[in-house]
Amino acid sequence: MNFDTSEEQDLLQDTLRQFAAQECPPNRVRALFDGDEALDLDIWQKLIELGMGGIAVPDEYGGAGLELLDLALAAEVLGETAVPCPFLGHSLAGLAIQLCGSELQRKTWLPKLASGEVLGSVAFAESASEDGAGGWQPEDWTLAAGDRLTGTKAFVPVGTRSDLIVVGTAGAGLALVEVGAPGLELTDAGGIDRTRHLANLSLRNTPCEPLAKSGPPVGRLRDAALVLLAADAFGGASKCVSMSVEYAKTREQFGVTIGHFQALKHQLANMATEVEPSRALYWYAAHAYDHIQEESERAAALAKSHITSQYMQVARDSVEAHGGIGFTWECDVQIYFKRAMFDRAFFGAPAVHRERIAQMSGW
Amino acid sequence: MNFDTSEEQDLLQDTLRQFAAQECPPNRVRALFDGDEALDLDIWQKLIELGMGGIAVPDEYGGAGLELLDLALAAEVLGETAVPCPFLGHSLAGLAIQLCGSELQRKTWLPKLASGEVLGSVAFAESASEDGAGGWQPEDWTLAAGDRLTGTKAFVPVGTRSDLIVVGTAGAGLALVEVGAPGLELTDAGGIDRTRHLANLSLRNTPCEPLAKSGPPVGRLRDAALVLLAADAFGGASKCVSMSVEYAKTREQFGVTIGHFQALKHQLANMATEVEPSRALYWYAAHAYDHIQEESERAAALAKSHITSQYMQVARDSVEAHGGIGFTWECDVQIYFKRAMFDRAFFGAPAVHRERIAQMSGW
Amino acid sequence: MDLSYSEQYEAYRAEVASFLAANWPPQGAEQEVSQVEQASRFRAKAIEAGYLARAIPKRYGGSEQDADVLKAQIIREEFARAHAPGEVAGIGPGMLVPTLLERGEEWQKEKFVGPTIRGEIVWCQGYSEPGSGSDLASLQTKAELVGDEWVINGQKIWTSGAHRADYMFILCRTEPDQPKHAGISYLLLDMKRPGIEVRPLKQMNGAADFNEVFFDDVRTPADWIVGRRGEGWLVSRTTLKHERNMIGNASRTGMLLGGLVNLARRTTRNGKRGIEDADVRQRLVELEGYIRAHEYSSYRLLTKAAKQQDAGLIQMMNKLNGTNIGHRAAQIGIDLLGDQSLVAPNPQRTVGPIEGTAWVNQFMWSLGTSLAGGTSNIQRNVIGERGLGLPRDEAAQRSK
Amino acid sequence: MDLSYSEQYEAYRAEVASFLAANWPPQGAEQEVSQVEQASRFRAKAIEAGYLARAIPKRYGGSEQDADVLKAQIIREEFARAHAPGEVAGIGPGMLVPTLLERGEEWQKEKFVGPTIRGEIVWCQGYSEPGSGSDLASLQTKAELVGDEWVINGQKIWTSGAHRADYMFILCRTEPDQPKHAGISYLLLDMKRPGIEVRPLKQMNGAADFNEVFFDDVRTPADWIVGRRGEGWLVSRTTLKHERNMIGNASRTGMLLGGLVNLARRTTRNGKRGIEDADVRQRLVELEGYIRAHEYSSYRLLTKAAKQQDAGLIQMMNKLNGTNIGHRAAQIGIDLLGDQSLVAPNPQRTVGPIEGTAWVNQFMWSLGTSLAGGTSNIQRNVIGERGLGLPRDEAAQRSK
Repeated sequence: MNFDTSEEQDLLQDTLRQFAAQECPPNRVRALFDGDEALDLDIWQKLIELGMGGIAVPDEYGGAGLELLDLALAAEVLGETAVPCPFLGHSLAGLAIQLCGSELQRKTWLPKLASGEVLGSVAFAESASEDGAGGWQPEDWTLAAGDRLTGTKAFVPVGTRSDLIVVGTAGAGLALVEVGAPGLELTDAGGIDRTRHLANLSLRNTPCEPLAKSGPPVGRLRDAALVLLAADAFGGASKCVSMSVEYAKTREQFGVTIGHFQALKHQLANMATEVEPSRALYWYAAHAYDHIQEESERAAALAKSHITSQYMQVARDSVEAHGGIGFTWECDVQIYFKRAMFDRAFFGAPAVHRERIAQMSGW
Repeated sequence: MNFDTSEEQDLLQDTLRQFAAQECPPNRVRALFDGDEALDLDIWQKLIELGMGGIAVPDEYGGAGLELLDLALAAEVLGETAVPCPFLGHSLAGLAIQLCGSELQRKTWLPKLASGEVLGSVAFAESASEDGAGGWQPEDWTLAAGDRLTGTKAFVPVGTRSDLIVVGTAGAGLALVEVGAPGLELTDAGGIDRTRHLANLSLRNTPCEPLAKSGPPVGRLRDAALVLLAADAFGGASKCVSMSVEYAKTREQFGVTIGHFQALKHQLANMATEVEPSRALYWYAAHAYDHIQEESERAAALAKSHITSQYMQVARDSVEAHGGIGFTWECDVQIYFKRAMFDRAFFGAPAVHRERIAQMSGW
Repeated sequence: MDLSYSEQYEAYRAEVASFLAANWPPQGAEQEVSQVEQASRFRAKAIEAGYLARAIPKRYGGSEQDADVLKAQIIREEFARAHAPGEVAGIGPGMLVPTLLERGEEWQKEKFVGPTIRGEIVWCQGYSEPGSGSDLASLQTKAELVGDEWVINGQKIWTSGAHRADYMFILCRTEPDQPKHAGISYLLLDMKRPGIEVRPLKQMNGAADFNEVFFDDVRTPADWIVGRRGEGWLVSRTTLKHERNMIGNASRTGMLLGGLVNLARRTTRNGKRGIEDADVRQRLVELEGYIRAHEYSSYRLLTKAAKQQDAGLIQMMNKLNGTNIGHRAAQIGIDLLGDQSLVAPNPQRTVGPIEGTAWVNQFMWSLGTSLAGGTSNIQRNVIGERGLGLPRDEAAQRSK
Repeated sequence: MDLSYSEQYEAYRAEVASFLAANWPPQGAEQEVSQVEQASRFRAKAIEAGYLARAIPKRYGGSEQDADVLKAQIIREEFARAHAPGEVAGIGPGMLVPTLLERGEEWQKEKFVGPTIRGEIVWCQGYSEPGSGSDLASLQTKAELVGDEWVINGQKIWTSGAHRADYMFILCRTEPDQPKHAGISYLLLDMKRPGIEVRPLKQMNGAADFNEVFFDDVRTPADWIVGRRGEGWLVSRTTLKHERNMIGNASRTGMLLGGLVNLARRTTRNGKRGIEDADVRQRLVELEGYIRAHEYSSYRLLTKAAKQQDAGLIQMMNKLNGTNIGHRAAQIGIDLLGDQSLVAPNPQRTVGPIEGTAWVNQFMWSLGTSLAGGTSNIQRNVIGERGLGLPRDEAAQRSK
């Protein structure tokens, strides 16, 4: 019984934190947030050099052969540091091929994804639905499968700069499309979270390569996505707490730092108490994905719905804890606020997953 | 435009407050709460002398001929002072006869109710349902109407000491039964709120007198009940706030009164901010009942669901604001806590009325 | 209790309505001039008729009517119904004018009040500073009297509309040796003076409603001071009272509910329309309870004002209540929106009911209102201390 | 990360299981004795086998095993599975014994530890006073050394189990001239001494789990003191640490969810079973998020303890978290109960899942847990100051 990260895992997180501090500190994040580029190639290349392209890709395909937990631990730090990068879509593309690809497909693509030669992403939702459910679930995809695809997909992370996109198809299937293929068009849709640009994907009779397996493995892919979003949200929520605490220790009013004021102190204590226990919730979801498969689907949905809700609330609380400055574009809180909106809505809003859990529980 | 109480109404409330301070101060309330008697005749007789038996009974039948608003203002003070008395059931019995009785029935009973010669109550719910909806609504009554009644009713306020009980019957009808009639049996069921004992009523082929009108006027009776419960809840919730504030001004810890601690100060400010605006909500509901009939049903349900929810929460907050002592039987907070449980569940829990409002809104 | 108006007032309402029928919208030749000019000419007539600028003496351009909040309410209602231009909005008429009338010199009233209430000149407010938010009295922007001019140096922040304003009323430290509250003066300043730099302050929703304003040896005449030297803190209290009233307005909260219901009708949730979901229904009605309580409380406030009585607690809670309702509504909105919250909103606030991705904007704006005009924690201090009589905060007390 | 146990530990688990199979439940003649006697005999064997009283030296009646939280956890799990008597519960073994082992005199350990861990003597705790709750160090109950005895006068409150206890460990003011924290001593007291009056303190739910205890010239021997005169505050800190651990237990919160689901299956809401209502479903899953986060965090705590590392923040939050979950569950419970909440509950706490009107009781009990062992506001101070490093509270600081 050891419910804690290993030394190697701590090292992974420390390395990423150091990387962020040196290569992408807050002023760089702000500059990228304000810029129009969906991808900073320099940062991504350095992340690739750190092995972020293939943490969970098996060794035989050039990855580190680690587990979803390790991928999630990386996601936590990226959520905490808000480093703008295509980690989410790229990781999911790799997982998709690993879970559903034939041996040939794995051999073809996984080494290229791990090495960063190819930038991957995923395209599931078919249009901006208003309810936060539409199109995130394999059973909702309607794009006809086959060797050629025609239709549209929305919310493709860093889509305009990707090389390979895993598209969800009807009947819980997946297909690969390569950017540059005839009839494929990607347009930057911007989106609320400017550290993770979203694109619209349009396909007109575009040649594609269906992945070998469909059905349950695609459900696994969804679960992995939920865990990574939960981990990102935990990192971001923790950061919101620590930013607010730091601000309370430095900002002075009435001749003392505002952290002296008990009302604010208790608000900060409540925020911390809301967030910190969730570390174990996302750890457990990742661990269940890797080792306790019968609990995996439920644990992933619970972690995603719970932690992304908390992140949103804590981001709001952080704005208030920062006073007027918290409401400005210049304050880093707004970046986390919008990452929280992304984590919350991407792959389905909390209410959707809560209802799924109720159904899984047989209620 | 005058959304405020009149001088006469202020006098009514002041008189009742003075009465409570002199005749039924907190130590008397506690003694009655701990005792086994469902009714303190002395207190009730004095309330009758103050006119509490017939505030809303028309002058021609010996009452004061005032409006539901005036009755609600009295209910607020009784809620605030927690005076154990049969005001609620008695008032509703009077309203029932006024709304649904024939001229003869009014002439027969209203003067006796106004003068206190007869103590009235109401019997609607047919058994302890678990959902808080069962039997409070006229359309849910199943007891067959006719000249004789057979069946059981639950939750009859101060039932064991009442003389005349208005019973809800199938088809949204009402019937009077007199205590002492053959086949009628009342047993004290105690209940959570020992300032308002509840009884179970059992009828076996008991002669009764159906009231002349059924249907919509019975709906009016329900609306009046909801307003009176909301008013009682507002009075009780306000008292919870003021008790907690007073405690914070006197209780010392760490060498100062605990009201110095900003966290508690803000908790108390939040409690007050939760409660005080609701005064206008119950006023409006009472005023709508009296003068804006098209809004009356909705306003009554809104006031009841909103204010009784708040009362329950504020009573919980008051326990916490009083620290350990707040959790004891000796502390008055527990009396209000249990009155809040009564107001919340009696005539239907908040969720029931919120759903009714959603339906009335055409949602 | 009576929510209708007496016969006398209904007669007054008819009078207002017939004035409006005759004068708005403009007829014939009046339609040829610009909209701004139309509004300006209409307001002149409305002032003459005693319907606008009622609290302002005639000699300063007002209509000098007896205070009557019910008449004022009737005028607001009828003007709104006719879509006619009402009182000029903004902090000039809302905050500066009452302050000048109470504390200003005669020449100041003559020079500034008329043009301000007619909308000919626009004001901004120089209060908050980067280091002085909740603790406003610690402000550091200096003004020194050099010859016959004040020389201002320092920085203000959260200055709404500074880029459009003609003048600023500004709090400056003029008596550095005095205790902090006694060292402040209330000055007036022409925004065209050299040395003023206005930088827009972008908000989290992308809009820029506020500014930073920098002062580098900015000069204003010695007699452009309201009240005496060192009295600025007291003078500003007159004004703040008005600001709090402006922010705690119940009409916007009412619109939130309608917007949410529309949103819930259009969106789906777990396979049903949002409005059919029991969770959504319960939360909407719960919100409605808060909104109606707030709305009906404004009738109480109106009645108390008409009777010239202090409304007590409920007045102090007005802003916090509005803020809380905004938060609650925003939470429901974001829960209904789902995917649409991935899309960046149009940063402009809408005037009418909020629709579609404007909810994303509202989700952020609801935080702005909790910060403007005193944070919620400051409001709670006021309610706890002045409203409930709890002991004063030691830190805040010590610094006074 | 590995939620299973290593082979070595699984072997240990098998060992424990076979011990239990051989010794519990009692067989043959053992079944003839009383249940108390059965448990007592079983515990003696378990101590001898090294499964109970592991941290206690053999010379005081323990089994003196190396600290190993995983073995301890395995023992708890296996004993619970076999329904076998585990460690004697209560504040004697939980709080007094660790304190005595750390700070007690040799003769005190010899006299008290063995009988306490075997359940032969029962303790109560004399800490809180009517005027000293959160500010415990302001306590006023006096003890004066007269000859070879302490003479105790004063009053304690919230004394759980005082009517059943054989002994009390009590904090008394013995050095009235010292600053408040330095004037306190930690004494032991035989509850059969004359001058002690125990009055049950009835709770809002009708039960009486606590007492007031009055002391009128109550005597205890001079050497029944733990630590030196004036060191009582420090001595008591050892103990309080253990109390906080005891209260923040995750297992009870897990049972709340099952109870609520059962309740939601049996009750109806707006014409459907509660469990089918979207609002109820959302709230139950939301609660489950908090419960699982709390439960899995206890694995983190266990792991940190096994590694002898400080668990930091999560440890400090344990109690507040449990309290918050209790509140949240109680709200759902009362919303599901409806009419049944008009009925007075049975004031006794149930051990298993909560059913029916026991929810009314739980609705009140959930408040009790936020008050016992430090109120939630005190917990927030600790989290804010010790956990987040925010500045200390001035009032509390000044009084130290």
